[in-house]
Amino acid sequence: METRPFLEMKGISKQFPGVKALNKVDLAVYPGEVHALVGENGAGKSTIIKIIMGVYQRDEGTISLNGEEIHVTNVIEADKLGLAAVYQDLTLAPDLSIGENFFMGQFPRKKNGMIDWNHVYEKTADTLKALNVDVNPRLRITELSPAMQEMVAIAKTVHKKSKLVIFDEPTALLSNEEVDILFGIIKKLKASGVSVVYISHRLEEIFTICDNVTVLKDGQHVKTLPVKDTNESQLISFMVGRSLSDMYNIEHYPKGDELLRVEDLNRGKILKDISFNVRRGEIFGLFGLVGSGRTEVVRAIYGADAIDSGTVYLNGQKEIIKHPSQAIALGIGLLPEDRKHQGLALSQTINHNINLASYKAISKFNFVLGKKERERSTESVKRLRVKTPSIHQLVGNLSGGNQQKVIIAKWLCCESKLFIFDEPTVGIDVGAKQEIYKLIEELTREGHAVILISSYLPEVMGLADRIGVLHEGSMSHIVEREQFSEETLLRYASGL
Amino acid sequence: MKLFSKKNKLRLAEGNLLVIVIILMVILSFATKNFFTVNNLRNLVRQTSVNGIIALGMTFVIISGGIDLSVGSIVGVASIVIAKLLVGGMPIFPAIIIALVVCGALGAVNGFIIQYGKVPPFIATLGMMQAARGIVMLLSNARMIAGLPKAFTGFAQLVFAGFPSLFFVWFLVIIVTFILTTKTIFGRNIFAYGSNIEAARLSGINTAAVTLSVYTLSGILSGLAGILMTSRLGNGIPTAGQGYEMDAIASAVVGGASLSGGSGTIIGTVLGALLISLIQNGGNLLGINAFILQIIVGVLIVASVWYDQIRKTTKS
Amino acid sequence: MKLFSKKNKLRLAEGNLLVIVIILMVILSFATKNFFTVNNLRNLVRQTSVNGIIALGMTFVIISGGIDLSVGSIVGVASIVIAKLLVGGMPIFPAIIIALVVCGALGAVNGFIIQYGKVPPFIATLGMMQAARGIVMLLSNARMIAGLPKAFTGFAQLVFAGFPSLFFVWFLVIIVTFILTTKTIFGRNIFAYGSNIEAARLSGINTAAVTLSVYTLSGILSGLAGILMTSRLGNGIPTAGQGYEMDAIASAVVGGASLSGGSGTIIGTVLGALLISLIQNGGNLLGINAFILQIIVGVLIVASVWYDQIRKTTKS
Amino acid sequence: TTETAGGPKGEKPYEIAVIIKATDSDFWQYLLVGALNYEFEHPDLVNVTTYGPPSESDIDQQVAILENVISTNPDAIVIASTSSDASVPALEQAYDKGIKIITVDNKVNTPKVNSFLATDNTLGGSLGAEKMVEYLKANNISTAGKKIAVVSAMAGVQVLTDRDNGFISRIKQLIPGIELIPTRYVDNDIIKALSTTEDLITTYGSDLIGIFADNNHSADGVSRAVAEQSLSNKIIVTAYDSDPEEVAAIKSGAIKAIMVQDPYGMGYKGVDSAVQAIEGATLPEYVDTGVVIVEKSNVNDPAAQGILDPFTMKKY
Ligand SMILES: Nc1ncnc2c1ncn2[C@@H]1O[C@H](COP(=O)(O)OP(=O)(O)OP(=O)(O)O)[C@@H](O)[C@H]1O
Ligand SMILES: Nc1ncnc2c1ncn2[C@@H]1O[C@H](COP(=O)(O)OP(=O)(O)OP(=O)(O)O)[C@@H](O)[C@H]1O
Ligand SMILES: [Mg+2]
Ligand SMILES: [Mg+2]
Repeated sequence: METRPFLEMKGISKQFPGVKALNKVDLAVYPGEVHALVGENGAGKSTIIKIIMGVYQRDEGTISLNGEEIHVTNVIEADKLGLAAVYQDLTLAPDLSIGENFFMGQFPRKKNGMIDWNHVYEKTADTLKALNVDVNPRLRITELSPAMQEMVAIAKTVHKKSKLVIFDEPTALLSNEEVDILFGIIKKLKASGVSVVYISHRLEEIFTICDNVTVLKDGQHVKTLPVKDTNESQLISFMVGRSLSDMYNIEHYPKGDELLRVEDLNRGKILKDISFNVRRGEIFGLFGLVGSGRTEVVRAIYGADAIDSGTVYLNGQKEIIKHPSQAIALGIGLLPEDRKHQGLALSQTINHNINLASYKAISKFNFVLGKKERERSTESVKRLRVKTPSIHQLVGNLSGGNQQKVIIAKWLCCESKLFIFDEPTVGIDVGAKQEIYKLIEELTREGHAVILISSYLPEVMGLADRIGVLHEGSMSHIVEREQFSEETLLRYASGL
Repeated sequence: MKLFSKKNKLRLAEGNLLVIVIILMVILSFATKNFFTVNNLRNLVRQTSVNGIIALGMTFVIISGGIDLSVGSIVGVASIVIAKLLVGGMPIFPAIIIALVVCGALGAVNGFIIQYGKVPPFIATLGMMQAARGIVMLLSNARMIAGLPKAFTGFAQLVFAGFPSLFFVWFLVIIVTFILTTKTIFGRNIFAYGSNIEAARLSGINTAAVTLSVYTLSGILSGLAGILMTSRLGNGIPTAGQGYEMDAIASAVVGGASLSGGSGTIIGTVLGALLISLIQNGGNLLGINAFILQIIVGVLIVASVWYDQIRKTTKS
Repeated sequence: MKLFSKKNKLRLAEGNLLVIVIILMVILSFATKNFFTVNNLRNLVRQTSVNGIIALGMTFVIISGGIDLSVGSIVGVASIVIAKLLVGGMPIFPAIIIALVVCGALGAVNGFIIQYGKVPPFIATLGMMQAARGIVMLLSNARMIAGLPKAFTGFAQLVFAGFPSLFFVWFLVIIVTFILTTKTIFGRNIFAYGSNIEAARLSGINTAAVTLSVYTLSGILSGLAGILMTSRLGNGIPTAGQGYEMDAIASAVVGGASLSGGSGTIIGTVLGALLISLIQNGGNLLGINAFILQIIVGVLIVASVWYDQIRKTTKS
Repeated sequence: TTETAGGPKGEKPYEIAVIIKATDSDFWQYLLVGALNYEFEHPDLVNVTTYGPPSESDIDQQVAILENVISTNPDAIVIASTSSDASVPALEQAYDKGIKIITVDNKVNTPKVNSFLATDNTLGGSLGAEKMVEYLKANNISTAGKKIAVVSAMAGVQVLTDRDNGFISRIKQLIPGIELIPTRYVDNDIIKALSTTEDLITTYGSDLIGIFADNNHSADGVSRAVAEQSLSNKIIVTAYDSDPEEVAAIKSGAIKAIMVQDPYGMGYKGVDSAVQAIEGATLPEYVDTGVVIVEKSNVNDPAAQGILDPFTMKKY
């Protein structure tokens, strides 16, 4: 490793109205180094990235590249200096093709000044192929799965041949296969002397590919140290300020009667003869590769999508669920995978979102009992420890983990008996994750049932009592806890 | 009371507008000798109430993330239908009910097309704006309908306790819509729907019912405005309401409603409607050239929204 | 040829509309004896070109996720400005340039207010619609301006190679805007901006420049339409263009542009504008009652968008 | 070369197209009654088809309609052209094709017209001024230092401008020291006319002694405001056109005199002239259809009924 860092930030501070997002933070990244940045939700990781890229301007501090101080005021300048970033929120234009997104802002021109479309699509196809991403560059972003969108965003950034590449939570939406592809890419970058900044809430990833790690807490620099000199629990205690016990160590309670039984669920080519049951007090995991149909299974049960055939029994009673309202009335709650687009009314208050699905219970003649509404919200906010100054805060202003808690609170208010969690911990910090796990534990203790979908294998394996493995729309295997092993599950998921 | 800070902030947003309205009123009181007279204030209220009522219906539509361009034509429908019925000898009360039902039905058709045809609200209601006006013209032969009973035309002239009757109707609509938006499940659902329709659906809200009901409500309130206008003018007027959609939308948006849905308040819209009338009334009292006044109206609408944006960003 | 699937799908979307337009033309050819005559087709093209040009400017605005309600008033500005200049003795060419610059500047003001005032496009351009009309009335004293030179008024009557001159201007605008939207960086930036403004910004696109330029372009094209209309009508007309915003928006949306931004095509808008003229033209040839025709226009606008939605959902 | 038309030229019944300025007002509907009555009386002689744009500001739409009508090759066209220049090229083309052209209401700047039937709007306006002065005297209203207002339906419409100018120049002659309040425009909306008049009364109080309203919609609003405040004998209102509300106002005294044209006659005589032209007669270049002044004294005359409401003469 060279002695002079490629990027050096000293004493960086950034104030947002009401929030000191960064307070005198230092960061140094050397050529060929993969530098991890970790911290709780809202610690200021994304803010640092945006300051490097010139999206935000720092209030104080210095940034230098190769020892030379720089003042980047916009993304174009950053690009010219060889800086590139994959941002946390997908920053693709959904109506445009992959190729256009690749070249957005810097289209190649023909001699006559027009865009060279052939070049755009050929180059994009080449890049994608080189990165092992198999997709037609003329497809529009809306036609891609979220994971594929993330891969496109990654490919778009990486192909620029920058000197510093920043990844802000790239794996949140990815499954193992794509994570492997990404790690391959990062290794190549490192080998060619590029500096990499890597942000993730999945700590074991840090130990797989990073050289050094910087921990942030509440906008302040806590520690920078080589990865080999530390371990997960130490990192967690730096991040959270206390040590957490084993993440997945939850109590498994005795199972009660069968609550849900699904028989021969079919929907086009997406779901084929799905059958399984869930008992009270049980955590039923659904595992599969991206696009295997896990989300579709629970949406079908929930009445969010129409099904071709199949029967659903609740408490042994046959039920026909055609609209989410019926599912809710039967005591089913769904925490959807895409919380921004499906889970929350972002421009509304916490108070409104928490009560959204259960106004009937706190109203008289359709008039909402405002006091009860607020009491319930206040209680939920306390119970789930949602970090907010007020229940009248807009949900859009909360950090990801706290948004997730608001959705859970919504279903707690419905007195649901079956909770469906579709990717509940995406983008959530370890502390919040553990709180959600504890909550799941608590739900099962009270005799509720949980269906848990996660692309993150350790999570499903750690929590579930049984796991149904999906492959291309059919549930080939249901594995008991005793038989859990990464290898078996992945094998089943790949259809082998 | 930290828990309530957000609520106060909301009040502040309307407060901005209230400040603008009050400043304008104070200026007018000094600049003209007649602004601050009982008579003129009464006129002001009367002049605002028709647009005021339509704008309240529009507020629901806008909160739901839609837009309703057909309100003006529906005002015309109400005017002709009630006039035809009354002239045909029907008693006042059933005639009013039928006119409101017809207008509500036209609104429901808007909602139906938007919900089931997946036609964008702008286009669905633009089509209705054309079609409903055509129907009005066809029904009335493009002619005014005279000979309405005195009992009906007298209503708009009444003054109770110093306030014109139209004001009471408007006030009643304000109260009802205020309660609907702030106190009922229906109101909560519209906000959720406008903010994120998919999240609303997955939370068990019947989104089709919301779509149908906001447009129906807008139709009914436009109908009510049309009936009041007919009472005031004493005739069924086929051209009634032309161009009113713009005033109604402007009132709601100046009042803080966002065309992307999920926000808007009744009080804001009331103030927005008042502001627009106030500019017109003030301009007339000051004897400003009609064309310059038109320019001022345009500039002030933009300026008030701009000012509100500035306040918003510096506040948060 | 898997690579081209997307492109073909796009063509299909416009194809739907093309099918509708062709069916309507065939019906009219059989139903009337005069539809399929050189003269009538010439009229049709001439009647479409003014709205056609405005709608193309509107298409850029809509692709960017905005809306421009001020186009009609800007048509009026162009008409009065060029008439005043020509009557004042200025040669034709510089007069045209000045009129276009004025209209472009008004469009730029729209863009400025939207970009820097963060005022929603609906409100910013609604204000401009009012203000610009006021300016027109003030400039012209609300009177028609007569006495334009024959060289100017004659232009719109010219026929080259069987096509009316207006058609050539429209055609030129079609070509230029088509190239802009499909082949240039400027055009693609507008799509990116309309689809996801944050993504566009982070990709280094100058979003302020995009905002300013789409509204300026819309202003310039409205100005061009206003100049052509003035040549055709032989007078500077202060009320010129009233209500044109609705036709232009309808043309673009019927042509497949989405009001939420990020999509829209030039060919689609051209077909949309043609469809709207065609209904009007056919209605006149068939001697349909004006009110029934108005109803038909409304219904057909909705129906064509509905049909397109059905095709879209059954296709995918 | 004059093409020979495709239709049954010279064979009965003759195809006659009647194009009005706007479909949205009683006045133009009256014209159609005249034309259609003629058809009813002479079923074997003529076949009348009627056309018109929605509003008088839609000048180019009227030109488009005219062009489309020419495509259908009628034997004659009776047109009330909104603009004196815009329709010239199309009319000349039609004339050259052998279609007979009868213009009514508004003179068109071309000699290629078979006959022109109209009222002199400027003259009508000046009659309004004379009547106002007469009633001011009759009510012992002093004019010294007082003010008179003009409430116009719309800015930028030629005939209205003519009426207003006729009124203004005559009233200045008759009462030399009189102050004219800047003209108010009300978008042809009765309720806006009403509000505007209320504001005028608030502002000028007893200084306001007369109001001239230049069409039926503006007159309806003005008379209602005056009647509501019981100022019928303090503010003298004279106006143009007739509709049921204006007639009622004449009877109640809220309007003192209305200048009524003879749209029925224009329609009836227009078609009749067309028939004569087709049959080869030479027609007078200009026929004055006259203005009738209707006041309380003659409003109940049987002779006035047909003029006030031509629908009473409707035969079909
Ligand atoms: N544009 C903004 N305006 C106001 N506050 C902001 C803005 N962006 C970030 N913040 C606040 O700054 C703090 C740091 O946010 P940042 O996005 O950097 O956190 P993070 O570490 O990336 O968290 P996460 O893990 O959830 O992505 C948070 O409190 C956040 O609410
Ligand atoms: N918006 C969409 N458009 C087209 N196809 C889709 C869409 N969403 C899902 N699919 C397809 O439906 C199938 C099942 O998808 P589903 O989302 O249920 O998978 P999943 O196992 O939940 O994976 P993920 O990790 O993406 O949530 C896949 O073939 C996927 O490609
Ligand atoms: Mg972040
Ligand atoms: Mg999924």
